Amino acid sequence: MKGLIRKSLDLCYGWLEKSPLKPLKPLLNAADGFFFRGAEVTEAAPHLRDGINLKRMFIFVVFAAMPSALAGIYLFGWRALWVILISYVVGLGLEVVFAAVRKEEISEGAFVTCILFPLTLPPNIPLWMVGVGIFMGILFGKEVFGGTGHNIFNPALVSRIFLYICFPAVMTGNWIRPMEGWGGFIKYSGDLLSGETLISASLPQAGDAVTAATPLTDFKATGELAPLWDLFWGNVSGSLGETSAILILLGGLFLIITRIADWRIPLSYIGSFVIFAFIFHGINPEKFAPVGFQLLSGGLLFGAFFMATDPVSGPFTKGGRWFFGIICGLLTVLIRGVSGYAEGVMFAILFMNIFSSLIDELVLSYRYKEFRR
Amino acid sequence: MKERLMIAAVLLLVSIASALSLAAINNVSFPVIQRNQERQFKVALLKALEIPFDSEMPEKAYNIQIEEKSTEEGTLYLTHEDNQKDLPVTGVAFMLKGAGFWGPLSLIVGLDPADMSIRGLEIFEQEETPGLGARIEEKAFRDQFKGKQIEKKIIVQIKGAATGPNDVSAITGATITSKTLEKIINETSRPYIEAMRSLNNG
Amino acid sequence: MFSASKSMVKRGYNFGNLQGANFSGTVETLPLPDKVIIPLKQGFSAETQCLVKKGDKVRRGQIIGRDDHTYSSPVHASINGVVEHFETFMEGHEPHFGVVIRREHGDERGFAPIPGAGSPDKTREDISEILYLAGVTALGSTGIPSFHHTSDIDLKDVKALVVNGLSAEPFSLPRELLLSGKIKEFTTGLHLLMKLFDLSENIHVALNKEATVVKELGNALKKNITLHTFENRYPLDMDEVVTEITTGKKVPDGGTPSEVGVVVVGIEEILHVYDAVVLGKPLIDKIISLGGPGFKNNKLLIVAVGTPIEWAILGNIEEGMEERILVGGAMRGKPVEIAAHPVERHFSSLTILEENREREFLYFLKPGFSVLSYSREFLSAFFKKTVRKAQTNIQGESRPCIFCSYCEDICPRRLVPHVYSKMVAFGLAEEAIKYGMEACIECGLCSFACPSKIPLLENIMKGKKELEKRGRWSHPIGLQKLEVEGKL
Amino acid sequence: MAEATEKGFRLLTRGLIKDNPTFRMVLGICSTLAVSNRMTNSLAMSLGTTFVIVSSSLSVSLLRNYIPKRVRMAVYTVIIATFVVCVDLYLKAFYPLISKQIGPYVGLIITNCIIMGRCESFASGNKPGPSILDGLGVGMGYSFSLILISAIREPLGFGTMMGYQVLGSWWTPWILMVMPPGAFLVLGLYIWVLRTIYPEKK
Repeated sequence: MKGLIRKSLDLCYGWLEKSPLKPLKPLLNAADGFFFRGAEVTEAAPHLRDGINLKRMFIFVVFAAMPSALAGIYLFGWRALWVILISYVVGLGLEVVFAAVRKEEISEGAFVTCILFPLTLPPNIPLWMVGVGIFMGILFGKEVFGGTGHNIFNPALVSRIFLYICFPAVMTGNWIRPMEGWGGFIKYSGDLLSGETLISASLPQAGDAVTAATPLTDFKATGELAPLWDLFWGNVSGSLGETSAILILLGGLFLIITRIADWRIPLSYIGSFVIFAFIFHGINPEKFAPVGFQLLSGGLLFGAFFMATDPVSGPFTKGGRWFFGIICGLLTVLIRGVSGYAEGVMFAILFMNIFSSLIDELVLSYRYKEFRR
Repeated sequence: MKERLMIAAVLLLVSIASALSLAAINNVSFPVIQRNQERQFKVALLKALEIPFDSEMPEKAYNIQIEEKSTEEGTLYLTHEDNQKDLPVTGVAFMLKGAGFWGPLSLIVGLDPADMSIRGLEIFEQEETPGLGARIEEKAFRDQFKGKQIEKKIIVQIKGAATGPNDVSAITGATITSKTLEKIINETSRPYIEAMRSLNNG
Repeated sequence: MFSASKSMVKRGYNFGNLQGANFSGTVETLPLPDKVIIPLKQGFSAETQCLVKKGDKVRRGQIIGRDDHTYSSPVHASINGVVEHFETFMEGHEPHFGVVIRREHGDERGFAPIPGAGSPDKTREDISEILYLAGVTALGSTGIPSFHHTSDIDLKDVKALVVNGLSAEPFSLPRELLLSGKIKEFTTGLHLLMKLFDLSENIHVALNKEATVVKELGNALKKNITLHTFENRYPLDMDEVVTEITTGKKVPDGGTPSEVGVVVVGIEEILHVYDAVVLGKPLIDKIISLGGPGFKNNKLLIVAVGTPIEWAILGNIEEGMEERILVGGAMRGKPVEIAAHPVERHFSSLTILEENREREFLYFLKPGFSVLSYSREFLSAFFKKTVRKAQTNIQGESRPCIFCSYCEDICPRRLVPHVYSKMVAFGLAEEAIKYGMEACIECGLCSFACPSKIPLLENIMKGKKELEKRGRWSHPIGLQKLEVEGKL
Repeated sequence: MAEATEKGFRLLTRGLIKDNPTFRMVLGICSTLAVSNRMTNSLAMSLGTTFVIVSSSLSVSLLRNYIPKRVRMAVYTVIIATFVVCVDLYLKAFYPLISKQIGPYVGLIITNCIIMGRCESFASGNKPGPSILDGLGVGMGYSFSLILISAIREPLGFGTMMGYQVLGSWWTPWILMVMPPGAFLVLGLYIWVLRTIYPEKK
């Protein structure tokens, strides 16, 4: 197996050198780098290096998101698989193009973006929209800033907010109820919606899917609360990967144990969210739902564990991370309660992304004040 | 000193020239602009009351068919049977104003005085998000209001289908604009309805 | 100055059970080589005047280089033989002058004793003179002060003495092993030094927590000596750090402990003090450790000073590998360019790593039982007992920084290496001073932990050099400082 | 003569791409972002702005020897404002629908840096002829960029072109393209492409 891949790669290298397809070399390099670790050795002290590398870090985030992705497929039909697949094809394709143009190596960051983004989408989103979203998100969220490591915003959330603003009817107005029995592993839910639908009453219904509002939209419109047990297991309508609290927690814990995500951000985010939700619910229970319901519904857990912990777009100092999480929690409570939007996680995180370098600068200027003479 | 005088003189001359030319242009264009604005309002009003008119000259239909009636609460626009002012009123229209998502939102509501149901709804002025909130201008949405009872609360349903007798389906994704519209209709139409009552009684 | 002494004990990194780090307590003696190269400048010492001519017969222990007028300590011949010729060799960019001596007789271990030595009951002046003549004063990072010019600190300025018994750097000399069976010698040597420094308090001994001799030593030490034990975390064994965690005194940024009146000596140096004063033996034999995966057996070795490195490691190297020979441990060791380079008297360990250029298949999916890693993404993090592989492969690909802040977490000084690295890359080294770059002690953990494989330490050092060039910051230490002050 | 023609031609065309005020100098962005979501609005805005640039360039050029240096900015502003108000009134009188959509931004032509920039850097030191050509060139450049941007934004945002449906009913409008942030994205892409083709001289 190993030898076969090595041989075929070497063959391709030799063949590519002569062929007019030479610009595709980054792709081959990426494949080579995927299968085989680099041969570089340390050049100066320290002579030993940590075993960790970005490839492993990023692939572990994908592993952590796997339970949620599988839950999405189970709950909302295996059409979800298409959504994820399209996201990967378009996102990685764009990454390859930029790597070829910039003559850089392909960075593995897109692997993470391309799995997190589809998990934040409504299950019955038109497939072409997934492609448009990930394209715009990676282009404007990452590549225009210079690629992985230079982006200001979380590219997965940029993709989502692009769709959210462009196609609000699709992104907020139509959801399907989770499936029963064997669920989505054997069932496929059709496209619920074509671009034309103007008024929600006229939504055509297709396949086995039944329309339903998300628990948060429900609360906003009618004040009804979904049962906590359903929210915990994920038996509610919502985005592909956000409904099952238990599986998100599982993935999140995995990220924290492996030290990929800093535990401070989820803890401060969820902690401050719980505290503020409790306070505001006490003040105005009509607008602010009870804490337990709010905690388990919507994208809070997914955002706190997978989106806010993105190291590139968040602050890197410890104090900054605490602050980041706390303000994110407060903003989420406020946006959910006071604004016209039912959900506020995405806005809160993107909003705080803007300030993360400022927060870091403040923390560092305090920490190193002895050096500022 | 001389330089300063020069500056003052040039500034004065330029300003005068500018002011004079603007005044001249304004003189010419002012009546046209005013007529445009009035025509816009009159067209909306005629549409709300479902009165047919010649789109080239809406003033004609307006002058014949509409009676403006100032009351303490505001101006009511009435139409009468056979366009005779002594005959019973067949339609009433009035303008409602409120704050929309981005800017002011005003609309004209036409009523059938017999059962107080809505005859027509016209959006006169709005600055909502194009393609989203601005779709309240679309006919399919406005037509939903026809026949609804203005005295009862009109509910713009955000979630799911409109089922109740006085329910209207919201525009998907434009929750805020839809709810604002509902609020404006339900909250600001009260005085006009009172005025209509007193009109009928009197 | 930047205070972080408390957090420093908790930070850093424990390298755990490294492959090829299992030293046995026994000490072997290397046969004397056919010829030795004795550099006239070894350890903390300026170049000494050569006292021998070509063809001179020299005795083991005879002083062949001495200069009482500069900051230096005498240099001795380490074998009985004839001065064959003189040789200039490069160490870094500096030319060094060495005396080549050819051995004439067999493996003769006898030596010319230091005059006046032979018993522990000596006056301060006597101790100073004996240590100077024995060349022991050239040991330690800034030398051991005496009544001669031997250190950048004056004898009267010494306020504290720290004995560094830690060895957390991979493959560095396992100091606690030196103590087994030598407690008495150690305490005697320590008291000699205390007498020399005229200290009766502020004496600290630092030792690894797990060391077997902790209890024994604790019983042997008098009350005025404080024994500290620490976990085996790199870089606690660096002189600057050990000073801060034992005495609580802040070493100036980029400076040495001597600047705050602290002398730091290793356990091996105390033993040399004992050898010199009680046995009268000059510094001609040195205990060094041979460690790393490149050696068949890791061991402690007594080597005559001046023995070529190739002689010292001969017969102990694993065959058939591309090796990297380092003087010092695996983190801060200096690569040896010429194998004929002599073992100098301040060397304490030789490390051989394998140049690992293997392209492992699907490396990023391996469970990783034997991977050395700061993060917990490998199973080795959960199995403390497994043996970790020491590799020179960077085990990944160079990528842009993703602000994971591993370098910040692991930094013993709570600095932000990735920020400095970026600033230096943008030519803003001045700006990096405002974020504490000068407090860096160059332990190299940031480069070690970086998942993007950025050479952070290299970049920081580049930045410091740039700043020095521009005259914005300089903190010369040791001999360099003396040179700047015009004393050398 | 040929030389003069050539020079005039250069003046006229350099604003199109090489010195395009929007793409190259990133001037006059406010109105560009605001009105370029429909082609008709873009055209109206382009014509209005070009008219103001040309006529204020001409006026400034004519008056260049009489305007005192110290108050030149004030005088330019008065001149520009006069023409802007003319355009505004004209649109209000004869194109009320367009005026309603781009109304506030017509007034903001006054603050468009392109115009002030041309007056200051070119017209104040050149004869009326070249000044007109220069103003026309820059105005064309501005119009060109506006049209290019709206050529993307209108189909994507509304599915229409000049108000006519060009994309079928299957098309889902991209609301972001209707809103000013969409113009940012499109403008950024154009600048990117242009700077890649014509790299900046150093």
